[in-house]
Amino acid sequence: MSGQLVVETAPANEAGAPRRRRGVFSRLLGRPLALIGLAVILLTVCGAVFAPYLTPFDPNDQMFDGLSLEGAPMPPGGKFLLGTDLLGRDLLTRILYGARTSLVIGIVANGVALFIGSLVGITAGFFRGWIGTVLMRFTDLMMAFPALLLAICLAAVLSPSLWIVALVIALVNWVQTARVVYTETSSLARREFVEAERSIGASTPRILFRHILPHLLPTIIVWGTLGISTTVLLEATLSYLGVGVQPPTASWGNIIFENQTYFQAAPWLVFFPGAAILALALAFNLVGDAMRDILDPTQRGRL
Amino acid sequence: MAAYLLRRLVQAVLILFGVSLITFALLYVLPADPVRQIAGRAASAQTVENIRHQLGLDQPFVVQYGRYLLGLVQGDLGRSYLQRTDVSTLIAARLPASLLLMVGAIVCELALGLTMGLVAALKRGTALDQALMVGSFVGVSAPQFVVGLLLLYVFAVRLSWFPIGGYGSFSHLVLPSVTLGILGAGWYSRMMRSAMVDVLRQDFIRTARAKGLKRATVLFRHALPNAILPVIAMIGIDIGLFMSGIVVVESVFGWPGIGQLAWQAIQRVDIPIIMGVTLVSACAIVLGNLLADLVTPFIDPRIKLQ
Amino acid sequence: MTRAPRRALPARSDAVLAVDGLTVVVAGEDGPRPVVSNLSFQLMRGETLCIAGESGSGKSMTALAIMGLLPKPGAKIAGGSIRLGGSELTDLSEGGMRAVRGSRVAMIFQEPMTSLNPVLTIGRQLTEAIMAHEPVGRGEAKRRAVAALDAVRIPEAASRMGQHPHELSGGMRQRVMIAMALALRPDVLIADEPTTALDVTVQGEVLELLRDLQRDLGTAVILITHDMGVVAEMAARVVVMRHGRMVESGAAATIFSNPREAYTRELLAAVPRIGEGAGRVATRLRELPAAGAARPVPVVEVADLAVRFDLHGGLLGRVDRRVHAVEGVSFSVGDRETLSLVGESGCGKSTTAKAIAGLVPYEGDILVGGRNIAGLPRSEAKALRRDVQMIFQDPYASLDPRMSVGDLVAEPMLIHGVASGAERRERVAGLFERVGLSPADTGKYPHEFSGGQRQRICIARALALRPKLIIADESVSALDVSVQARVLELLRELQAEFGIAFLFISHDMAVVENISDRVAVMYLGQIVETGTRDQIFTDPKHPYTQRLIAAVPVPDPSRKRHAFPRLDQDIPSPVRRVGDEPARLKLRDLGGGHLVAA
Amino acid sequence: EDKAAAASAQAGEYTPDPDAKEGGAIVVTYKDDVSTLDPAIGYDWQNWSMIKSLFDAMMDYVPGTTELRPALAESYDISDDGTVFTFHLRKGVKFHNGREMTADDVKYSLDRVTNPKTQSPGAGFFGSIKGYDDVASGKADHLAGVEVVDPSTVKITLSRPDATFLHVMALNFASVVPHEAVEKWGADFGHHPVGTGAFKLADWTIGQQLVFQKNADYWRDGVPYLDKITFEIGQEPIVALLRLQKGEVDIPGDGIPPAKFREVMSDPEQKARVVEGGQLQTGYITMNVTMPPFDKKEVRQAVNMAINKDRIVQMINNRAIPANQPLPPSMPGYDKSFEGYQYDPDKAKEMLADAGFADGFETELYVMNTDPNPRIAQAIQQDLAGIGIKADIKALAQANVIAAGGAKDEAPMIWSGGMAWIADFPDPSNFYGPILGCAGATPGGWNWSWYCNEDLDKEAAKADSIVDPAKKDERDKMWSDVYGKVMADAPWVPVFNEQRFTMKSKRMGGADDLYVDPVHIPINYDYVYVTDVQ
Ligand SMILES: Nc1ncnc2c1ncn2[C@@H]1O[C@H](COP(=O)(O)OP(=O)(O)OP(=O)(O)O)[C@@H](O)[C@H]1O
Ligand SMILES: Nc1ncnc2c1ncn2[C@@H]1O[C@H](COP(=O)(O)OP(=O)(O)OP(=O)(O)O)[C@@H](O)[C@H]1O
Ligand SMILES: [Mg+2]
Ligand SMILES: [Mg+2]
Repeated sequence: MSGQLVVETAPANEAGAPRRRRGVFSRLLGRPLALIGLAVILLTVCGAVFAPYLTPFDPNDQMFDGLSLEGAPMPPGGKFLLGTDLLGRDLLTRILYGARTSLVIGIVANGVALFIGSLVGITAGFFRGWIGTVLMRFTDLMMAFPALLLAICLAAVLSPSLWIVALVIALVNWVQTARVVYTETSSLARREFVEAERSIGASTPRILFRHILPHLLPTIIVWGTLGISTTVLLEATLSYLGVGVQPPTASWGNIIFENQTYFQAAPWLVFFPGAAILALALAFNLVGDAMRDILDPTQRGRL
Repeated sequence: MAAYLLRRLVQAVLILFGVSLITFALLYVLPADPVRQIAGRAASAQTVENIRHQLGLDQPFVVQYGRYLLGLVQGDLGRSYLQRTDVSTLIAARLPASLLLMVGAIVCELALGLTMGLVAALKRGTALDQALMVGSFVGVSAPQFVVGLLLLYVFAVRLSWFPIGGYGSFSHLVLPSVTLGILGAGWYSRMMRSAMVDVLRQDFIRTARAKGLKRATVLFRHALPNAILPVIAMIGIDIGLFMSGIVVVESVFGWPGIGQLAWQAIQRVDIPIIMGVTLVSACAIVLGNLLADLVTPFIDPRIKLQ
Repeated sequence: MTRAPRRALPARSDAVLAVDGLTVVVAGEDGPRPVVSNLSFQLMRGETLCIAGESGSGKSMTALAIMGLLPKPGAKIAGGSIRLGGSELTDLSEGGMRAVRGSRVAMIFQEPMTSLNPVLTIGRQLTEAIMAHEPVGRGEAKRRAVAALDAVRIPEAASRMGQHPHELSGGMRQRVMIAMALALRPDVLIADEPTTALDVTVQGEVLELLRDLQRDLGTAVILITHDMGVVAEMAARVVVMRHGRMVESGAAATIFSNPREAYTRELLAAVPRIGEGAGRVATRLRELPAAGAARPVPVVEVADLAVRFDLHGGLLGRVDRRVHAVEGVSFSVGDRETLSLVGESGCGKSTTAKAIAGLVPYEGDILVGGRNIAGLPRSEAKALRRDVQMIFQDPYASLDPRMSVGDLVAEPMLIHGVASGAERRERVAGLFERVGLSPADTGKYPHEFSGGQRQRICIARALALRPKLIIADESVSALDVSVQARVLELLRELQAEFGIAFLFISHDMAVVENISDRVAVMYLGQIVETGTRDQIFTDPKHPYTQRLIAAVPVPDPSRKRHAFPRLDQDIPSPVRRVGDEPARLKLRDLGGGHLVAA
Repeated sequence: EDKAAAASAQAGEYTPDPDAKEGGAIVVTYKDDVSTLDPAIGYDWQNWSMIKSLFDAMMDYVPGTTELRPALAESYDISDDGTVFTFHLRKGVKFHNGREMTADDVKYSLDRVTNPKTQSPGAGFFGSIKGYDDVASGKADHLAGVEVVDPSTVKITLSRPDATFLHVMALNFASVVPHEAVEKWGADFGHHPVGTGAFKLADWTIGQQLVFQKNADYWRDGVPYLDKITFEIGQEPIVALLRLQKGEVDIPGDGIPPAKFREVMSDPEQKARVVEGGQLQTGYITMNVTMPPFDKKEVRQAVNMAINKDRIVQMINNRAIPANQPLPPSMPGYDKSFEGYQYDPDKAKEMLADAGFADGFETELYVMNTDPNPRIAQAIQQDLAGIGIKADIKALAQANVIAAGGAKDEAPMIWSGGMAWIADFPDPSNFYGPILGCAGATPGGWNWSWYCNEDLDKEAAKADSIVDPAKKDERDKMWSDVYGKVMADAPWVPVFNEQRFTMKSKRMGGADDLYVDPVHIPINYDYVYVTDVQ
């Protein structure tokens, strides 16, 4: 998309050129907060990818010295940097490996939900008529389901595995986004510049993707970042009910859920994975906020 | 108005029909046999078949669903397999508590979320704004079970300000509402902030200030009603998300609502209860949305129902 | 309260408001940038001071500085003093300012449509202003609010108190704003372009009203405007601003008759005047060859065009009412011709334009280059429509704010596959130059331009496909005179150069008079009078046309109009029940193409 | 007729606590709802002992023990061939509605519980009564084997000798109910129970609480001590414990939550209020003997040797003792000398190799999804991995695991925790029939290892036909043999026997046995008392 843009308009003079040539990414790098966010995301991804090289332990290894003689988990410090869990497994290792699951859920599943929601919302909002009606009635129907119950039923029917869980979460979570995007699209579709685009003969896909979508980005970003924690925790709930990711596969959510009753006896078991979820969500929010500002030309040069 | 209501009600009925059909179908293909649980572990195969037949569970899907619908239109939600009671009785006994909790939670999350959002919008760009943003994410990311227990431990056990769980008086309602509210507050504060930032930029706010109105008047009488619209739409959406929270929070606080009922029913595949709870929540969601839509014209007279 | 003495001494010429060396800075990309520099003026009791100047010259900033309402955190007062009566406003705290605002200095804002809170009733917004400053009860406040509405001649004031802003017309909203400002009888009233966004007829009424009120209450008024006609009509003294500085100040009569500074003269020269516009000669000249040639095929021919919008209601949401936005309009625009469509807000001008541009479904026939669009397959219709381009009413709203202007101008070519890559870029650059913008600006975004520049971007975009007809919908009404003059000049040049025909839509009769070859006057979806420009302006036959022409303020203080004739009733509504079709007007031919409704 | 039987049962009568005080009220909490108090239907953890306090059957147990004693029957006779039981009813026993209980009520109750329309999960226990099959199949309304001899005598004829029948007559399902109340409330009898028990239901707010009131007319003298018991429902165990610590609760019905166990046990003051006792429970892993590779005995034995039971016990905070046979230690017939399979992963590996699985194999381990079961499953998984078996865990809701176990080729391995066999009555036979016998190895059955050994079935039947109490030891020995042979085939890995830890408030009085009563769980409400009444 941006490649085309640059070709089209790269002017031969200097005044306009530097503005365009600086890509979104390099502009992101110019913002300290966004930089922190990017770093956290990068760190998480690296942690997930390189987990085997980062930790000497196996995530599922229930070590003998990981439990006290009375069967209590080890607190953080010493050999086990973040302590051990109730089975004597190294918590840090599990959080690193758990990032793999949680990234799939928080980013892929959440992303798919966001995508479906946006697509449905945009389509319904832009095309009134029967397509819009059918889509919105379907959204209303989906919205009428208590999300958790629907997820449980779906997951139970489809028999649990990581990708099924991701799919179920995506299937359940798109609805709210669709609703919000719908409202916004229908008001955008009535803006005069859309009419102006039509008058010069712009095709519908062009209007949708080049003109309407960019305006929806702030909303989509807000819902997307808030969705990260929500989906990660929903996965945990499903796991807890036995319709999620199966043990011993770690995910940040199920580490919390497995251990939440122990939060007084072993607070680290809840605190660290919780902090990981929070950090990831915040990081995406920081990047998202920055992206929104960067992508919104009207925000430039303002105080 | 009457026409609008009528149309919306017809729509609602259709939606509920859809919900019942989908849920029923999902539960039908669920790999668990409720009859086994009823019959108990000492039952012979014959007894099991006997019970299956009595419950009509040996019939094809269409017949089963048809019978369920027939009961439904007569207000009969069926009988719980395991509790051996009418589902409507069970739900009726627990629904008031859940509704109360829902109201409490909505009040809480609005109070908390709107305040946070308001302050963040007013202090936009400052450290306080950033802190509130982090706070809202903490609210969204914190597992409710832990939050609930923490609140319980601090405010009920240690400080004895509130009873340790239970149901009955206003003081019982506070902690569970707050626990549920903290999550919602995270969402609402984000929405409120952006809506408020938008509204505060509007010309009519400047007009209000030019009249020499008090800051509070400008904020609450002029800005808030304009900013609150997206929030109200959100409440409609929110009710659907409540069920998830209610399950956990009700169990932590021993709140006798339908969340606990649903949880137990899911564990034991008590299909009539799952159906009943789903339908009742669907009703609540549909009504909530309708209510939100009905309220908006009062807040923003430009919006006409059609 | 010292109201009585204040009114008793209108003649004393002591300054009620004194601005001295005021400097306002805003945050720019490279540090603070002054937008008002070292501005000084005095406002005497009961007088009207006009601040005039082009867009962006700092007029509004000055007003906001006086009100203590400069946008935070973007702008602040960097120096100077503002003295109101005995008190220094720049020293006051927010609380102190609050007491001053509304009760001693009131302001009417530039945007009447958005300055009222949409969710509160008129009554509420009025009474709270009164109750905020005076210790009166709700009943008393209500009584005074009704009185204020009566004073601004809102009919049935008492019952309007319960209405919301969207239930009022633009003119009425502006009057409510004035009522709100005057309810507390402030010493100073600042009116920031109170009429720019309004129809000529409504503008006339509002100005009339301000004058009356000033006479009755003795309020000193600062009137901010870029319309020299308004200045001439209202001002006792004038301050001319440019780039944040005062260029010239003095009595209105002196400024108009004997401007000292070059800029002031320029400003005055740019003002279109009925019967003596600069463009008049140019259009005349071009008319001659056209008249001599054989009658060519019109670029666009519209026959019996009707556009109706269905309104749903009733039990089943059936269509029960219709907006008869356009009801049987016929006209044609010939090669290189400019046809102006004039009429009050809501009479169907834009809708007609949209029908021609293919944006709304219509009945009747639209022929482009002699071919009827209605019967054609999609692709051919699209190709034909390339010949018709539109410049929208609001240049800002019609440009996607998230696309760079270079992309916006290149877009039509991209869509229609005209020119590719490098050539397209060259053509964009060429278009930018053609409309008087720097090709260096292609990377900027719409909000980074002034109103006039944005309008030019829209024109460049419309030109990109080299159309045969450009529909210009109120393309200059929102611009200040100097920019307006430049844009009009540009349109004329383009017409001469590319041979484009224009369908020019406007409510500003002076502008229309300057640019058109022929004029059609619309009222309630129908044409009531049409003819050549001279026929319409020198010999208007329909009373509505006459009224429109009379409403135009004349930029000459010596020819101040008095008592603009007010309409005794509101304009009838184009909304009708299904089946209740409006009667079609019959046009009578007066000869020479001059048609008028009976 | 053998009067000795009656006499011996009388011998174990309970001696009341001399310190017991009458009056007072206690609060008991539960997490899950009480579904029904209909004795023919109730089969949950929560309602089991509630029903015991509301209703009585012919027999019950000496408080705190597994020793049978007559209840509504004052005495009974057993025919020599062990097929005819004659119960002589106690006179003057009144239902809560004031009517006197008669032999007709006994017959009515037995007919009712076996009638398929009642949908009783306990109907199968009465399978040995003559005419049961006809009733179960709907051919008859009445059990032919139950006769009312006179208003205070009931004669029950069995179709085969059944040594456990007196235990069956002590089950909740055998409780005597008044027909008029059942007819009055119909399907809602479970919410309006009327029995002869020590307490009567005073109030039931669905989903919130039940209140039991002392039955002043109770036929047993001196008990109950308490005036009132309030059951508060829907309380998270952790919260219940917090409330107990604050003195708001007397008994947390769900016990000490695992998360709090160490905290409680490390505080001497709290620990003093914890009562530990055995439980008639075994946690085991089933291996589906019809699914390869578990159709090979060697593989199953290897698995038995691979599991580190000590570590699993350690992981659940030593709240259990490692097991080596199906029967729990406090069950008659438990073989103390049995050694079972010792933990020996190396040997296990070897055996696996011998069976042709040198590289191990992949399989699935089903488990119920509530803590600590998934954790235990993970520990098992790790042990299996130690000998090369890669087991995927399927943690599912209880109903789904039960369904999977009941399907012949679905679940290769199941960890029984959470759904495990807790004995219905303290008799060794109770661990065999449905869960190890051929009868349970049917689709939908509870024999999840699908182990069916006809010879053992015969031996079991033989043991159960020994009804003479004098031959009890012989019978127990026979059962020990049966279980020994089962373990030789190794369809199960017995992992541990859970210990019960009940906690009580400071003011609760009564012998410790009452708090770990093997049949009244969590406590025997009829005999406990509070010390702080005047
Ligand atoms: N919030 C702001 N932040 C920064 N600069 C601003 C802001 N508002 C206005 N300006 C700049 O201040 C200058 C003066 O603006 P002002 O609104 O006073 O113009 P004006 O004379 O009222 O013009 P118009 O006739 O278009 O209303 C302009 O250059 C404008 O770009
Ligand atoms: N989409 C629509 N649905 C219903 N009514 C409409 C619609 N668009 C325009 N109208 C109505 O049609 C009438 C003509 O509107 P139009 O925009 O053509 O007026 P106009 O002459 O351009 O006025 P202005 O000078 O204010 O631009 C108005 O009464 C307007 O309210
Ligand atoms: Mg201005
Ligand atoms: Mg218009």
